[in-house]
Amino acid sequence: MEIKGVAEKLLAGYIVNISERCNDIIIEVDSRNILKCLTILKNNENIAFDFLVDVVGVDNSQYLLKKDKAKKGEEPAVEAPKAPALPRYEVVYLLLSLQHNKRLIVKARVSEDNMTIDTVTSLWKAANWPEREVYDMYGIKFNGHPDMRRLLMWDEFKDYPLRKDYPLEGKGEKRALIYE
Amino acid sequence: MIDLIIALIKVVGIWSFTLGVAAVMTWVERRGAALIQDRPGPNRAGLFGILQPVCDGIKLFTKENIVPEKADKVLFNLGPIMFAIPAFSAFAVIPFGDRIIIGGKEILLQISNIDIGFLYIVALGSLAVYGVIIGGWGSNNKYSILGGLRSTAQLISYEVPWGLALLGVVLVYGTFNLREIALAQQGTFLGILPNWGVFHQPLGFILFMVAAYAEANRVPFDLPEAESEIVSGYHTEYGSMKLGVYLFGEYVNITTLSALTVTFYFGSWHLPYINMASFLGDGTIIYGIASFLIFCLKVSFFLWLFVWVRWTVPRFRYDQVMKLGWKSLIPLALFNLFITTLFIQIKYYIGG
Amino acid sequence: MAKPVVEKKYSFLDSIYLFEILKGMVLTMRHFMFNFFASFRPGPHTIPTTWQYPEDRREISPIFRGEHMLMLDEQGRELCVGCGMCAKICPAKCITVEMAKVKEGEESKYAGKTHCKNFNIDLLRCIFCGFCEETCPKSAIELGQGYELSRFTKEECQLGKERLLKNYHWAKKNNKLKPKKVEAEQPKDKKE
Amino acid sequence: MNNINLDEYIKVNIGPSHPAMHGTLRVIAWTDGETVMHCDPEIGYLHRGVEKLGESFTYHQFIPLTDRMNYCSAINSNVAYEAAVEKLMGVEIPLKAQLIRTIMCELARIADHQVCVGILGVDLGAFTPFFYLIIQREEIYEIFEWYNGARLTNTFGRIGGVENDLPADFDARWKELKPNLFKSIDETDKLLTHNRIWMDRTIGVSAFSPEDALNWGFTGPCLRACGVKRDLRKDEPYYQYANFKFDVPVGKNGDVFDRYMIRMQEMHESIKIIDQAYEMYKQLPPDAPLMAKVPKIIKPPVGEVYSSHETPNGELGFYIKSDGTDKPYRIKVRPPCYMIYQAFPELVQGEMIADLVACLSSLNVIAGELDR
Repeated sequence: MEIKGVAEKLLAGYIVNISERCNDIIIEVDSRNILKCLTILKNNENIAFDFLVDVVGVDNSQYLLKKDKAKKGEEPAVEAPKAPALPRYEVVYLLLSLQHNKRLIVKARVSEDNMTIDTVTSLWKAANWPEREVYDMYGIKFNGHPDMRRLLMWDEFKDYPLRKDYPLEGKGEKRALIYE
Repeated sequence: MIDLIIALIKVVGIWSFTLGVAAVMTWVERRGAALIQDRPGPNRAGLFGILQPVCDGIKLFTKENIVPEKADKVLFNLGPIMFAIPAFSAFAVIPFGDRIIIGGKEILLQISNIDIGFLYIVALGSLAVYGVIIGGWGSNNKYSILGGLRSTAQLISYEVPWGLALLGVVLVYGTFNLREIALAQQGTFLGILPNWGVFHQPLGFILFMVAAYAEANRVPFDLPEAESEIVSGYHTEYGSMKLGVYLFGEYVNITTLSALTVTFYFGSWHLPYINMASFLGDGTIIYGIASFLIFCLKVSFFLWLFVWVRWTVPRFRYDQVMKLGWKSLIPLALFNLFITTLFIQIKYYIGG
Repeated sequence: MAKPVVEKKYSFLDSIYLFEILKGMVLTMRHFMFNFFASFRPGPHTIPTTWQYPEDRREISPIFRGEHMLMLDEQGRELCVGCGMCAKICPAKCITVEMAKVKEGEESKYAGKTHCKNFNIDLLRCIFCGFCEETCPKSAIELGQGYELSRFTKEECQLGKERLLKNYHWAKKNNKLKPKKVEAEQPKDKKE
Repeated sequence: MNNINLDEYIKVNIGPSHPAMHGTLRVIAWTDGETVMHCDPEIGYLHRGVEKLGESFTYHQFIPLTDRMNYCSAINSNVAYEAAVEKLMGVEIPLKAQLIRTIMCELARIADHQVCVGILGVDLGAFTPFFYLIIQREEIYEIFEWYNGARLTNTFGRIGGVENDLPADFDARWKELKPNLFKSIDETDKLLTHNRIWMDRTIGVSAFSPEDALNWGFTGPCLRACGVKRDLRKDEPYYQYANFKFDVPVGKNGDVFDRYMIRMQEMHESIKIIDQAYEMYKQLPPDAPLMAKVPKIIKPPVGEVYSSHETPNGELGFYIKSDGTDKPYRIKVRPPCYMIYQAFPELVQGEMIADLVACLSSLNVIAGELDR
């Protein structure tokens, strides 16, 4: 596919991994280079991914671990949680080129040690709230974001609810009402 | 002494009449709105829901009377009173019928026939704004104060075209006395039309109506209580009967304005082309009642018009109201006044 | 970020306010007249779009997803075998089922070899998605036509087995069982 | 926004319970008299953790949750989600199911636009058109009810197809509904469109340039109002949309009036689509399959997918990451009004409080979809 080839050429040296599935091209780049890569993708005339659809955060700590568990299910041995080989978090940028009517998924992995990544609000204002949401839900900080506050959860909330180790029922947090 | 008793009867009668009309109007408004919008509206209390206002009244009376903690208590309580009094008082000078002569004693169907009736009405109209601004200020609420400010600006702005439009009528009939204005509207004008103010002053009538809607805070000028913007405007914090007084005052206001419209522009108690006094007999009781009924009929049409317009049009924006008032209505009203004086002068030179 | 400035161009008729407002008033008056005369009609359902609720009720769909019921077969035996499939699929986790074996001498009461000892639906949690009905291998649970779900206490919102069976009897009496099931699986019902 | 001192202005808190707020939205506005100098929308009052819940639900169990996102047009959300899972599994649903989905989606789109236009009228003080529109929406809901038994939260469709055939009386109902729909739209048009008060209130209010709109991630009617012709039904046609003839209405200024006009015209287009889809549906044999062959317990292959549909508000996308089990590893919803609402401070800056309300209604921000 043309987009795949062009993108591969443009991002030569940055790409960690490239794959295709269900007509979606998924490019993985290093989190340090994300702003550069997206700038190239946006400004290049041949592909011009000028529309940011969404920014998604993913916690990969249990990805594909469950299968092992199921196999071991019968044995009651206490399994130590396997440390995933890849960095734990993933920030996924869903891009769209209005000119060429093509979509692209760009991924960057963020490790637990350094939970920061560059913001893309300078490229698309649309990244404002989605990035705040990723921060809210996973605790990944975006360098240079104009307004890095919690979005959906309240400001005094301590945890990051979409992490896999956060229980579904919550930890019993209650919102303290503070009157002005 | 007899004069005093008669005056008292008239005051009480008109007082209860306006209250009754206002109460029925709350029902008419809800039911009319419902029928316009393809739904039945309140239809459970009494026949066709006519007892709904009674239920509403009971509800409002039995609710807890809450004064917000940080409100200015004096002003908060004063607001509704200040709003209701001018609304009721304005009715004092409006003639609601011709006269009855009993035993040689002439009873005018009007509470007080004062010569400066016009000025009295205009003055009281300006007073109504205090109830709104005091209520809005006293509530200590941002929505209330916004509503109060909007209302003040609007009422003061529309006072001017309202008064100027009425001035045209005054010029035509040459008197400030409302009864004389009403009497002067008998007969025909230019041979074919009834001698009503609306045919002398068509532009003035339109200006007056628009300004009257603004004076009464009705759609399309209901910004002071625009529900979707500032909750309820100046009466956001009010509850129980204080809210009732505000709501009631609005309908009394509407009644007064409709009565004024009829008096100034629609020939008061006169029927077109028919001189009732001549075949029912001037001063008989039946004539008095008939004139009163005709007056009521005309007023009820204008009351319905208030409802009808309300459920048809959207609401203006604050700055657009101001623009319409100052840039369109006032110049037009002045123009109307100018044309009127011109015609009167021409008529004066030709005729006399 | 400067906002684009929009020029307003109005035709003369639009710009004088009154013409369009009068047109609108004619339209609302038409509606008013129609409904005004309609409201004098006898009976509670006068204005066509409004139902005067307690007196006249609208016809609801035969496959409406309302209050649940536990089904019986044509011999009056309980169909539920207590397998717990419904409890498993329920997205709101509102169903609790307790399975028990059918005791000797009670075979005439139950259709299967097992039955549900307890069956509880928490109406406060239920979202009426209809998945339980769809997944049940015996078609033993159905969402019926009851839509008046307000209760005075929390306890009343727990639909026990008795209540669910009562719902079934009510629906059968009023002929409100779902039509497609009756045709597809229980053709004998037609004779009744 | 940074160089103005907010302390100089009145701070007005609008919402979360305010007559003009659609659901639990909150806007804190700093106003200079009536003019909004800056505002800060605060969201999250209806945050129910749909994405977290989805990770513990099976793929089928997630469908009822999508009902509760955009409750004005639940069917569109259902279908968008199902399509995403089908794309992940590589399943092509049968033609009949496609057509039923199309018909139901377009009906839901009409219902959504009716609510949006009606509420816009109510917020600007014109109550009556709301009722004319909402009465016809009831008839649409009746069709839904006869289809699968629920009116608002439909839980429409299953992964791999739809659960029921169209009800037998659909033909009669649609024939009765169509002229009424036209009539109600026409009456709204008569009451509002050329009314000078309405035009003054809407034309030029919160106008937005197409560049800004794209930069902020606008989609749907709000983007088309700015003059960008983008409709996923045309540009990335799914189901049978490529075979239907319909126009994509485009505005010019991106103001409230254009958004209103686009929604009015889209209702007409939707009626056209339903007619064509129903013609196509009638030519199919009555026993044509409704479901593709999918296993009872859905376990999509490992991988991730992003799929989006054109819902009444814009592009509703689902990013699903599967780890091969019966539960999704991660579901991310891309609600259309989320992207639109974040531009709200820019949209209303310098307008009046009354315009803030008008702008909010015209964006059709729905709290359930916004907060998820």
